[in-house]
Amino acid sequence: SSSAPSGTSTSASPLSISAPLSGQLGDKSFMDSANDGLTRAAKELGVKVKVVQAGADDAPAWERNLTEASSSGNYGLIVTGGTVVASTLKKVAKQFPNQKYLIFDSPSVGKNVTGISYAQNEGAFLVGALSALITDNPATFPRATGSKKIGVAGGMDIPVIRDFIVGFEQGAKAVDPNVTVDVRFINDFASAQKGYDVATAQFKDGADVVYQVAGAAGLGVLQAAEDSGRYAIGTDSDQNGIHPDSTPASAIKSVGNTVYNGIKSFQAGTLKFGTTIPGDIANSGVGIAFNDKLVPKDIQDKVDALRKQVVDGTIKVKSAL
Amino acid sequence: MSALGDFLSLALSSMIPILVTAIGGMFAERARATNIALDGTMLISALGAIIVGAATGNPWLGLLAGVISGIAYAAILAFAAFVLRCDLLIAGIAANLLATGVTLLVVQNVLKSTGTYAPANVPLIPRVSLGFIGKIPVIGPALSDQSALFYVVVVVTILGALVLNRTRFGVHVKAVGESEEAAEAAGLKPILTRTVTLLISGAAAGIGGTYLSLSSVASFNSDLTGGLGFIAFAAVIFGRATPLGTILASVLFGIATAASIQLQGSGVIDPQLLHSLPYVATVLALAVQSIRRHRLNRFDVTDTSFLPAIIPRG
Amino acid sequence: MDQPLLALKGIVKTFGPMTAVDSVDLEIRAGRIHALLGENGAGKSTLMNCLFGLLRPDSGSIEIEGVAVEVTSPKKALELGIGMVHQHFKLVPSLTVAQNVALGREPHSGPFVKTKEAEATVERLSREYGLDVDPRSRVRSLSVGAQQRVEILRALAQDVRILVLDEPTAVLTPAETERFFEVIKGFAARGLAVILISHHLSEVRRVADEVTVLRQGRRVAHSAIEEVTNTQLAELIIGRAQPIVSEVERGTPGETRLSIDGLDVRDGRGLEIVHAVSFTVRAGEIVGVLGIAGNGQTEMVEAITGLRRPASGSVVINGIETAGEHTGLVRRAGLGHVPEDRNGRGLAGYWSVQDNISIGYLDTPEVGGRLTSRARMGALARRLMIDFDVRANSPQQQARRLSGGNAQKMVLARELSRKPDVVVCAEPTRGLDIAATAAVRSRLVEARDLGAAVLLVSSEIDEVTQIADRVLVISSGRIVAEFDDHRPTEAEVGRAMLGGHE
Amino acid sequence: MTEPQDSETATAARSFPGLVATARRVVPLGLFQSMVAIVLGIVICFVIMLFATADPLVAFQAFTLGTFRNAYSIGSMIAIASILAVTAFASTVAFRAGAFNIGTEGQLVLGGLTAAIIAEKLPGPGGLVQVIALLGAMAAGALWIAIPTVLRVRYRTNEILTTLMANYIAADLALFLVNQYFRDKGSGAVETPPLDESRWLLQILPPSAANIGVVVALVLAGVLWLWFDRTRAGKRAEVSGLQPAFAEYLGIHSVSYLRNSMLISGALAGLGGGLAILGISHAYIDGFSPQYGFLGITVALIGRLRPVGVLVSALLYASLITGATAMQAVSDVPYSLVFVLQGILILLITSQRIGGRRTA
Ligand SMILES: Nc1ncnc2c1ncn2[C@@H]1O[C@H](COP(=O)(O)OP(=O)(O)OP(=O)(O)O)[C@@H](O)[C@H]1O
Ligand SMILES: Nc1ncnc2c1ncn2[C@@H]1O[C@H](COP(=O)(O)OP(=O)(O)OP(=O)(O)O)[C@@H](O)[C@H]1O
Ligand SMILES: [Mg+2]
Ligand SMILES: [Mg+2]
Repeated sequence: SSSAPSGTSTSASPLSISAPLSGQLGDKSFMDSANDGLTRAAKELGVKVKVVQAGADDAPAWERNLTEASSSGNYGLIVTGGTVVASTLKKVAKQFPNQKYLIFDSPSVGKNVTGISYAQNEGAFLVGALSALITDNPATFPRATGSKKIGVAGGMDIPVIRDFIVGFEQGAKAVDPNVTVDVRFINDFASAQKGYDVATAQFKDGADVVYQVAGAAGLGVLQAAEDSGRYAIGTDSDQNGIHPDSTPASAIKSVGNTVYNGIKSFQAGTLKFGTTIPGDIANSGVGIAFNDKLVPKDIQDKVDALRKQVVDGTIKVKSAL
Repeated sequence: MSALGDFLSLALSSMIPILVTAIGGMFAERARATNIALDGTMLISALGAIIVGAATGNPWLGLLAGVISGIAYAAILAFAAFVLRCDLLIAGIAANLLATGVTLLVVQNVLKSTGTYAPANVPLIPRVSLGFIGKIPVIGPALSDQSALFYVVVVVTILGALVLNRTRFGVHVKAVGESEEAAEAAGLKPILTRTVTLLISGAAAGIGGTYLSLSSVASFNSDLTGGLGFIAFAAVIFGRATPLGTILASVLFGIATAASIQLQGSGVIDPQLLHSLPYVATVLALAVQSIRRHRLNRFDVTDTSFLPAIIPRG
Repeated sequence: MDQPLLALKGIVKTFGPMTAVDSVDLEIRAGRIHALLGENGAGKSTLMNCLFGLLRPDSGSIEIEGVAVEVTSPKKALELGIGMVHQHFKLVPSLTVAQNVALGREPHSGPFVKTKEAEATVERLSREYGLDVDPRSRVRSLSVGAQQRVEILRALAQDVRILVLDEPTAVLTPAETERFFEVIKGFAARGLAVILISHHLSEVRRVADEVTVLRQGRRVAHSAIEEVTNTQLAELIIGRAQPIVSEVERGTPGETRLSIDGLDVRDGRGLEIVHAVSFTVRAGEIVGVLGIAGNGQTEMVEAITGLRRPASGSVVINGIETAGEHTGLVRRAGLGHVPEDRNGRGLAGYWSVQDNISIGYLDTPEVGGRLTSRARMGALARRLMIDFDVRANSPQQQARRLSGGNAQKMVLARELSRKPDVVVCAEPTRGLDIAATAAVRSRLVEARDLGAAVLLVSSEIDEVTQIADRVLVISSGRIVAEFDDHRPTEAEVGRAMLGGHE
Repeated sequence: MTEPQDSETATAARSFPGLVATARRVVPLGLFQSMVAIVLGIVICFVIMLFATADPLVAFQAFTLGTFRNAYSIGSMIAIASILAVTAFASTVAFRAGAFNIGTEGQLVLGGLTAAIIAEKLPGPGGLVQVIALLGAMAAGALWIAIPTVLRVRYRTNEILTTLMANYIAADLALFLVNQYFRDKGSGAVETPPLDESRWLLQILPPSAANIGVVVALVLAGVLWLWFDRTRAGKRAEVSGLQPAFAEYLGIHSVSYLRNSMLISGALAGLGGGLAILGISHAYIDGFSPQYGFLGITVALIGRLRPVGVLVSALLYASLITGATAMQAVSDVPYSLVFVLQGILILLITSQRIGGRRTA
């Protein structure tokens, strides 16, 4: 095959980055968020970035694109991401030991790979706690009925989504052990209509709050809360503005920032390969964004108290992974 | 009792896009112009609907655009089949691929939106609250607050049944599908009839597509249909391309989908397996149906043939 | 002489390299019945399809009352007052009689069909012309004769001036034929021009006023019917002196090869359609089963040949009980079968002649063995094509491109050349011309003389009375008469066939 | 236009409803016609690129020739082509027997899963385990089509529908099984643990994915050619699919050919899954199949259900896929254009009008 590239970027020519992704942009989640980070890096750090998309269900294409970029030898750093691509990258990275890689949403998978992982369960823990507070305080939250029932609408029953759910349930129970969590799956990350139907069913069954972890299908969940007169919680990025009356908060995964920071430290020569950068509550890799209009200060404080307990290790959030 | 009503409400709303698309597909199937590009057509018209709906601020214009883009897309299929003379099935497969590509291209390069196009503040097709009818047990919760498209679909369905069984066009469709030669000898133009049925299926899929992108949530991406078009196609075949059969098949799908959502709440069965419920139900119902028919015909051991395009023999 | 109502001038129609119709002229007058004769493949149907707009002629013109017209489609033909009853019915099985008759011209208010009105039209016409059908029944459930009547009604329903009847009597019973001729004489009397295609000279003589003969796509004769004799016509049709049909000797029967005992058969709907039929066929004899179509013959043959499981009774071939067994076993027991449904069962239209012949030989050393050889299959096909006078361009020609007679000879070649002990053939000459019919019949006699037991199931009286050694008459699924000691006359069997109907 | 013999067939169908086979007949295209179609298709692609990108020449060159620019892409192309050929053979076997098995995707997914599990769990020498895993994949594929087969053969249940539904069920079932029992606990994705290298099919052009699966495809093509064109049983199977009523009349047990062909079809689809797992993705990964099964249907039809035709169309289709990869790497042509181009090419290549005779 082709000659192995040199991994060292000389400061003479600008750094070139290739980003073969394991899906298409537009999931309004980590792909889009990562893309923001990459774009910002291109703008602010003067690097050249080439994003290559692929089908979200086309594993062989991820491998082709990764190998294509690696074997070209034109790129100082290759950025990819999504848990699903980790095993593929592991294979490829071994073949090109001199190429450097940055993978987000996964631990490092090789000596020449830096991983960035997110503790999505911790973010979910916080919104779980908030949800329990909402259903317990119908006086403060006029759309709640006090049914002590909350729900999660997951995209598919896959490990990452389970990780969200575990954290969410733990957070809710931490506030009130009597709250029940109604977990349902849309079996689809794309169809907002299906998300709407599933969430509507949950609301009709009494849920006061539904937390969406369903990509684009989650837009349907948010809309269902608006139409059913209840609450929904957004995911990954701040979705509070879409339906400001029914979305009290979003769980945040700041993929863009961490990717940007990763590139920045690579440029500075400080990025450590073979290691994983954790993104958790402690370093704001994950977090919660409140809709101040809906969530009064005292409730926010209660959630924040829990956050501190997670940070200082008093509470250990369970993980499904 | 309200639980039952809620369940029916869910079943109805799951059924809407399937039923209307299937009713259109029924015409094409009946004329032996099998349209397996229903899924792609839904996708194209979902996009057409949301673009126009967002641009004009009028969801009904969106619906119109959805229907028109469905028709236009079906016209492409008809062109491929009857002018380029591609095999209709292959052309259908190609049309489905093309739909994915075209919608992605439009969303990314024209609408400058990454993947999912979800414009803010788009007025949606209204929901109809039924006033006092909503108070009637079971029926009330089932019917009230359905999308206005539900009533459109009901009308389209009745119209479809009427057209197929009562009008000249319906007779012509059946004649063309069953015996092209007989139709030709009677002065009909089979290709024209088939083209029209394809366009009808496009228009109906247009309503189905609009339901997906403009009735509950204004959002679009190229995986939006989640294979609903294929389910509609299945409903056509399952219903043996008759109006009643197609309606029943769509109802079955609606109920099974609703059940797969509602039973998740009980948490006894794995959600993944529950998701298969509509498909398993179809296979079971189909098996029961053919075993019963087999019983009736059990004296006839000679019939080993089958008809790919479904012509009802009853 | 007055102007002809319809004139075809120099019509040419080619299919690829072959010229099916070669500059044919034809003049048709109002009030007359014009017979169009010719062997299978002479181009009769092709010419008529050109007239009816189903085919576009390569050259030539069509004039109606002296005005040149373009018949671009059947619709156009109908508008011009040309109606056609096709050799192969063109009906939609799942629609009702009224829907079929009105197809394309339904009475309507707005988009809706006025079903009542359509049915009334059919009722009126069927009374007027004595064509008895129920407008509400579905065509699928009708007998062939009734389907024929529907075809005619359809042509009549639209004030046609020119009516083309392509072999309309091929599937009719003698009584139906009789009535049918009354009807078309009535048409002529009302001033319609009728074109009648038929292979039965006696019929033609009875109704036609003038005849045109086609041979290999060319017009070879045209005259008033009185001016030609049947012998002359036959010579014109086949292009040479007609072979004298010598009286077929009766065979000398040997041991029993096929014996049927108490056979009951149900049809597709589960109704018993053959009741307690018993008979035997011995080596070296032809047993004819004669009956009007639709009296259970089809199901009986299917039961004997393994295509249908009998409800009860036994079928013994060469001493092996085969009732209810698969066709494979029945064939291995020694059966050769010439099926009634030639194109559906007897051959694969999309296969070559070679494949159609050699598929019957796969288990013989001649082409068989697990691996087949094209060369040996080709050699076999060529040999049998010569032996059985199958005329095709080459062994590679698609079977569906063969004329009816040649297709049937191909089936015979496959079935008889293996010298089966028992031959079952059903309606072996349906739709065949004079020459082909004679050839098929002599093949059957030859097979008998070589020692085969032949069961001939037919609805043609002359066929059975000519070559069968014993005749059984079947009616409503029962054997109602048996002639063992002599060949019955047409009158004798005619009475028996009708007798069963009482 | 009317064809006299056809109408007789139709008459027969009328008097004996359902007796006449209406198996899908695919008309063979001439070589010239195919060439014209491909050239025309490529020209149209270029025209589209003119509008879609700033550097159409670069993109166009990469799309059409990119596959052949280095050993790696050629290898990828071969790897994809061999899977496509195998799944297309699966479709071919079924279609020729008159069974419209459109469930190859589901059979492939379960075949792949089975192969992954066997290869992971079974101890023993690599080569032997690979063979067992592939056999297991075939068994799984055959098993997954067994119910549609029984229903079709015994009760004449429409197999188009049952196999279509079986696809969805298979996807759910695979997800369920992997999640519950076989998941790689160290990964957040739905995937089984990566296979040991001894389980990988021998690679013939490393680092590309090309592997000895291509030999399997070639051998299969040979076997199928022999079977269709040179064996007695193949002849019988053909007539059973083309015209069952004729087959039954000839004493051929058409139903048993139908049954066997469906099972073989399922097994081949399963084999395709096994090859994809052991040869390309080296673990069961959710999404290991970019619709190989469905693409196989298209490839089979484009290849006109002939073994050699299928091989050629598999190569063609695979080079469309790898060409698209190359195109994305060098230009800013949007990913979505690939689908558009594929769709248009399929339409043109299968058109019987383009390059053919004008008349019907
Ligand atoms: N569509 C077609 N393509 C090719 N050849 C055809 C076609 N239609 C008819 N032929 C051929 O043209 C010739 C004339 O056929 P035609 O059906 O007109 O004969 P015919 O006189 O009606 O015979 P029959 O008495 O059997 O009805 C035959 O050799 C037939 O095989
Ligand atoms: N492709 C196939 N599809 C279905 N069934 C097949 C196929 N190939 C073979 N068979 C079955 O295997 C049997 C054995 O095939 P083989 O070629 O040995 O037939 P044969 O020995 O000629 O048959 P017979 O014993 O009936 O003459 C066939 O009868 C058939 O039932
Ligand atoms: Mg004729
Ligand atoms: Mg054998």
